[in-house]
Amino acid sequence: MQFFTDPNFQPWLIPLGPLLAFIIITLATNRAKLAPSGDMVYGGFRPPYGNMPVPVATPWSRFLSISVGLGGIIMSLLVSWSVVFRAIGDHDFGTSVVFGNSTDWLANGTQMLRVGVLVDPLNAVMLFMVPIVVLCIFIYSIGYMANDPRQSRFFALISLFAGAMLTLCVSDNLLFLFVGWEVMGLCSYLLIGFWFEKESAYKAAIKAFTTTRVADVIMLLGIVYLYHITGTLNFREIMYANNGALLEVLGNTPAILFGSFGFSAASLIGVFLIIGTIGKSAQFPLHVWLPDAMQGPTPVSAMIHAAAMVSAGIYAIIRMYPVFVGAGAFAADPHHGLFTQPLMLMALVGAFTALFAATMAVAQNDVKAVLAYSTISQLGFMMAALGIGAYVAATFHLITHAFFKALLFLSSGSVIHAMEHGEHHVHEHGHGHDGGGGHGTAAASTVHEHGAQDHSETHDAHAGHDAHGHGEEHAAHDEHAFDPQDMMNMGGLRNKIPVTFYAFMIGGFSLAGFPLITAGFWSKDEILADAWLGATEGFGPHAFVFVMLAVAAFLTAFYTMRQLCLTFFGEARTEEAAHAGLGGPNNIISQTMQLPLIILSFFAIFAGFVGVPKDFPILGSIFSSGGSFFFHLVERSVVPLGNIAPQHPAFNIFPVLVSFAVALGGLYLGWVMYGRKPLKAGEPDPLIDILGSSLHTTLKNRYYMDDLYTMLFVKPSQAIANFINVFIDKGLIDSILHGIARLAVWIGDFIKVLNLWLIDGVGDGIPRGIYRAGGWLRRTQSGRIQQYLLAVLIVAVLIGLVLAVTSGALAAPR
Amino acid sequence: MDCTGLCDALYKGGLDQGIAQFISLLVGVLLVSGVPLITVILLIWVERKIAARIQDRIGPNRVGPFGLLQTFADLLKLLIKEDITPTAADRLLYNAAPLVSFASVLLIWGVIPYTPYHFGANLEIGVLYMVAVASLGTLSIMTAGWASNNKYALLGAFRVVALLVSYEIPMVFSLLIPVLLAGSMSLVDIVHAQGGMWFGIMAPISAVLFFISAQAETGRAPFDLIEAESELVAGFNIEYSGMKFGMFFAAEFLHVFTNAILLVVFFFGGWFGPFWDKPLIAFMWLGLKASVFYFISLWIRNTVPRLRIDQVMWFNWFRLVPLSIANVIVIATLVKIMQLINLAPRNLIGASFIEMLPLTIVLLAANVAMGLVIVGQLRTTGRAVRMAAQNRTPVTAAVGD
Amino acid sequence: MVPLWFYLIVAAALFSMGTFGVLSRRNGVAVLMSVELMLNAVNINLVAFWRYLTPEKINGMAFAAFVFVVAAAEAAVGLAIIISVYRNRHSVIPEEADTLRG
Amino acid sequence: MEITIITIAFIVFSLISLVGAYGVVTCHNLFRGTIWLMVSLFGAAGMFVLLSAPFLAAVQVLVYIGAIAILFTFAVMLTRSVSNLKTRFNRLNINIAAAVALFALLVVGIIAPVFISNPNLQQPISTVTRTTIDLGESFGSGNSFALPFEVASLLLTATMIGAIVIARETDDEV
Repeated sequence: MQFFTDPNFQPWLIPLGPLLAFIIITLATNRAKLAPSGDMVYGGFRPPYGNMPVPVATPWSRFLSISVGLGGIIMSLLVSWSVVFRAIGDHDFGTSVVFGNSTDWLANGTQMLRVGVLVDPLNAVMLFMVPIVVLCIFIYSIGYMANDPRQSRFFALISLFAGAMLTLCVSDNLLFLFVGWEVMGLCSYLLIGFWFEKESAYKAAIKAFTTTRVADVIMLLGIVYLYHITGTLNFREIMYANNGALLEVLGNTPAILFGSFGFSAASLIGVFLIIGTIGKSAQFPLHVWLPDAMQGPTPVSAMIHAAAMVSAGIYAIIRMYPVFVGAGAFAADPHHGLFTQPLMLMALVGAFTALFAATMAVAQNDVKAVLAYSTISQLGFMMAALGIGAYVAATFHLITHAFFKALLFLSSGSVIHAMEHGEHHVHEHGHGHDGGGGHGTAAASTVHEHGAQDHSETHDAHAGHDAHGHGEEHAAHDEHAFDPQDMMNMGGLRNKIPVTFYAFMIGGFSLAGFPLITAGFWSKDEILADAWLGATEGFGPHAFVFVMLAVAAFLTAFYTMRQLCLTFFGEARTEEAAHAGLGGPNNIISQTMQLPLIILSFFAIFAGFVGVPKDFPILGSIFSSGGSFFFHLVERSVVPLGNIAPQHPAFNIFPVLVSFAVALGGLYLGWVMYGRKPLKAGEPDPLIDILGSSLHTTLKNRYYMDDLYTMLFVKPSQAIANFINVFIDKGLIDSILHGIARLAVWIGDFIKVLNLWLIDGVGDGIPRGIYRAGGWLRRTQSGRIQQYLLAVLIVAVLIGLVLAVTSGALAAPR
Repeated sequence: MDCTGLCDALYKGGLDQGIAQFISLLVGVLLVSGVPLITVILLIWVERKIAARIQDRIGPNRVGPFGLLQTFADLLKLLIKEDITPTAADRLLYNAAPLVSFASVLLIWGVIPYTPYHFGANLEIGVLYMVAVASLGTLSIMTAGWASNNKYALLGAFRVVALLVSYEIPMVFSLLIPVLLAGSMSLVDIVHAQGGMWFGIMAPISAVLFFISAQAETGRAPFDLIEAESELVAGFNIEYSGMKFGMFFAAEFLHVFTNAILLVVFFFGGWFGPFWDKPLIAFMWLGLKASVFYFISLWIRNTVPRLRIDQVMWFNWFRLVPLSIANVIVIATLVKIMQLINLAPRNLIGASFIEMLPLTIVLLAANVAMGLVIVGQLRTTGRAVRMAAQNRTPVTAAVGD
Repeated sequence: MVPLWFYLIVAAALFSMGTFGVLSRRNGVAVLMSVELMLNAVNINLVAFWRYLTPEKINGMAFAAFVFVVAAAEAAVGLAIIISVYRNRHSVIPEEADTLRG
Repeated sequence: MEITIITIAFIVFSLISLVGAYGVVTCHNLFRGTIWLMVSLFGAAGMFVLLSAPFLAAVQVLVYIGAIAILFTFAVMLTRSVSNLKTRFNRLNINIAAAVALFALLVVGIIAPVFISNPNLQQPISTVTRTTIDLGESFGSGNSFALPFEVASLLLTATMIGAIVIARETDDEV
């Protein structure tokens, strides 16, 4: 029992719940009935089913999967929060006290690789954030996937995803972390391609998988190299064991690659790890997969872009931060302008990505695409902050961003849901009620698995509409394709879905960093403050980062406002938008989809106040009179080795003013362009004639990065494959094979000749010999037991005689 | 080996110690085996008297008072008779058989405790010893039947061996009960263990089993198909005459009484009785009880008709053996349980009547239950046999299996 | 007590005699009896060794008891076999039961 | 070594068993052979008594003489082995030679060098021995011989069934 109460062991239990849920759901809910595809609205999309029957989860397995999945994540939520609060309650937590426990894992050669769990301040904040966000996403999924035939699979997969994320959070060594990392990669692949009937979906899935895989391989190289040098992968052993001896070693050994260019082993490993993170957190060269990942269900987008995967990349870097900063000969000191290659790389890449993605986000019309790009740019913020040594600020931003970005995605998801609802409504009105009643089964199933009998009629209607509209959709697919995610089709949703509207607004303002009251403001302000401090001391990278981030923040505020206005304000630009809605204020779908929004809104606002700088006027003395709580907590997660110790930027009015200005300015500009006189239907985006159509299309098409990659990588590899196919395979290898075959035929003929006289001769000779020998031997087989026994006895006596003689018993009886 | 009493005296007298021990042992053996040799002579007279009374005769009354000396006269007659040995007989075995037969009975007396203080040998494995030497009797009869090279004799011998070997099984199983209760195989300990309660009262069924199978061992009626005069003239001892026949005869008589004594020793408290610590009274008690059972045995012999061999075998294999096995299992389980719940004394030697009471009640109840079952079974079988007999179908069909 | 090797000598003699019987007797029953003799010799050795070398253990007696069991089983089955062989071939001479002669 | 009664008894018993054995292997008449077998086994039982294993002695008498020997006599008579014996032995000389060689090897090769010459193997190392009660407990106790005991019981059952099946008349049904 002590196992379940001792905080040293409890971390083991944290990932357990979701993983168990995954296993149980996978094994137990394999019962599905085939139903004609017309019967179901299919998640948020309409895959081209034709009339192919699809497997539909039975009500029982829906109920089971939902309950089991929720149970798993709730269990890990309870366990991890108990651990976290116990940890925070402890005063020297992080300095002298960390919770952890490890056991032997793999024996390689002489030394044993140990696997274990660890809770130090960094994990603690992750463990505070991840389970609650994931729980919200789970609850949300109940409603969002209510009509999806594969709901059980969905819950299984996100349970596995959550389990992997938690594993990554509690692991105490790099390899174990990498395991969780890879499992998350797999889950993201499966979930992005969840609606694999859609070509775009599975293509996006493959894209994400391959892109991240490239990065992961390089990261694995880094891990292997690290292990090769230090002989361990345990974080605390690497970084804190007898204050950084291993770091000294890492810093002093020149790298095997570019060692001559002043690369230390630490820097090389750092670069490798950062490349891994660039892939995982979608930084500049490898960011292309993330916008396409929007093909997955919206909860998945929230999962990947807010709570789990992208933050995992940043988390890994903060985890290994001392390695990047390095020690010994090549040691860096970002606060005094000394940079190692990895830090520089992070600063540049992060800052550039932040702005780059922001610009792209401006021109998108897809609700989720805008959020995707904003995610990329926010991650860029974090990377940049890490690059300039402000890892506490980066962590802070990681947490707040997780909250408000999850909030944004979920509310955008409910917007999409509302739009679809409206769309079905429209179709249903267009064609009356015929065939609307033939879907009792689906309705019943959904009703039962929600256990909400009292809303059955609304729900029934909903299902009916869905089904009907769905059936219609195939008929009318080509005549007009309606995209429920296009903001141009929305507008005026403020009154249709008020809860979603307020949630979206809170999240958006937080993202834009609306001053003083939103979490995003405080975290962004930290980063800017750090950057400004470096810039005032005249360090180039700091200045670069500061400028880029300021502009990016401005754009962020702008497109956030644009999104808000286009979506919620003004008049409904289409009939669908006019009838949008979550199917009634209190049906189970809207409830399960709105509850998480409320929870997350709370965090999106108040999560910021744990990190208010001490000397901020008024608020500082209110919220963190004893110094910023978050700062002091996380700072302890990295042992202050002098050059790593985060600096406490004294309150400086300029960056604050800057962040005030960019936030409010961006918001105001957005309001001016879109809010004051909202877009009418069919009216083009005013941005076009401001930017000029060419630039606008460039941005809209993501700077043609995808086409570039297609040209650079895809086409050549296809060409090479083609070449290999035609020349090498068909020409060379096949001819070789044919030659071998012909040779074999000749040899066969030869052997056949050989057979006739040699083999047959021998083959007949052997039995003949055996026959003769047998004829001679059979005389001994008299069948007379006593003769046999006599032989046995004689032999035994002889053996005994030999033994006696050899043992000298006969020679000299003593 | 200790050397006391007579051995000591001889040793003091200047004999070599080994020889002294040997002589003293020899004397002891003679004394012990003297008792049965003398009793048997009386027993023959007693038996003849009782048989005569049962058959409404007077019995021997001429020689001596009440014909007491009749046996000596017969003995004399047997001794002066001509001793015939068939020419085709196997001489050695033919002559050895009667000796072995008598010795097998006599050897049993070596372990019988006459009084708390007087017994031939207190063997650690007395019961086993007793059974073993009793099995020698089988051998002797076999030998006799075969050696006298006579087909009647051989048939008789076959019957005997079949009968005895079969009936040894229930006997041994029924002897397991006293051993199990007393926790020892020494006859002395077994008798001591019955100070509080006779085993015959605690486990009557095994007493009955032992009595029946002992009766069969002696080859007395209703099991006297060994010397079934009407079928095979006299059985295995047809060729014997003179003193050899007398030995078989004496062995048989003695065996009956020995069985009575063993029954008393195993099940009816041996020499226990009022004032048992006085040797003579103890001996008197033993003899008294023994003669009661001896009388019962004679009674049965003279009143019950002979059974057919197949009936005997069927009764043994299909009734006695299963019953005895079940009996052992039930009683062992009960005793173990009672000991676990501390209602039975761990060691029965010296246990008082009160201590023994609960165990006794439980075992008795179990025995009564089993007895009711087996009696009902036998009754139904008997009815079936009678029905079959009335329908003039061969009885064996109904009885056998 | 007499030295250990007395018993060993007697056992060895018994064993050799049994061996001789097994090897040479024409009659199957006699062969089985000789086997019994050999088993007995083994038993004597077991008990003697137990008594002289490890009297504080129980193994000697226990093994002897098991040898009894085995001997009984062997005798029963062997005799049964002999009887059935006799029934089929009207001979108890193992030398004549040589259907397996090569 | 003074002549104690033990020594006398040992000599007597060993003579009994050896003579019996000789009778077994040489007798013309198989019935006598069985008798001789019993005599020999009886001698062995006496040795068991001398070796302070009275239980084994009693079991020897009971099992061998009481059961096995009777079994043999039955077999002898059923198979009329008595009558149809022409010659007693086959390959007499070589067998005698083999047996004698075996005996010689045993005595000269093992007993003489190991046991006769070894002074501390002459007498029992202790006079206290395990009793029949210990034997019974060891048969009952799980960490001792309980399992072999059960297996032995199983073996006996199997033997009984097997013997019946083998020896029954093959022509009748069931």
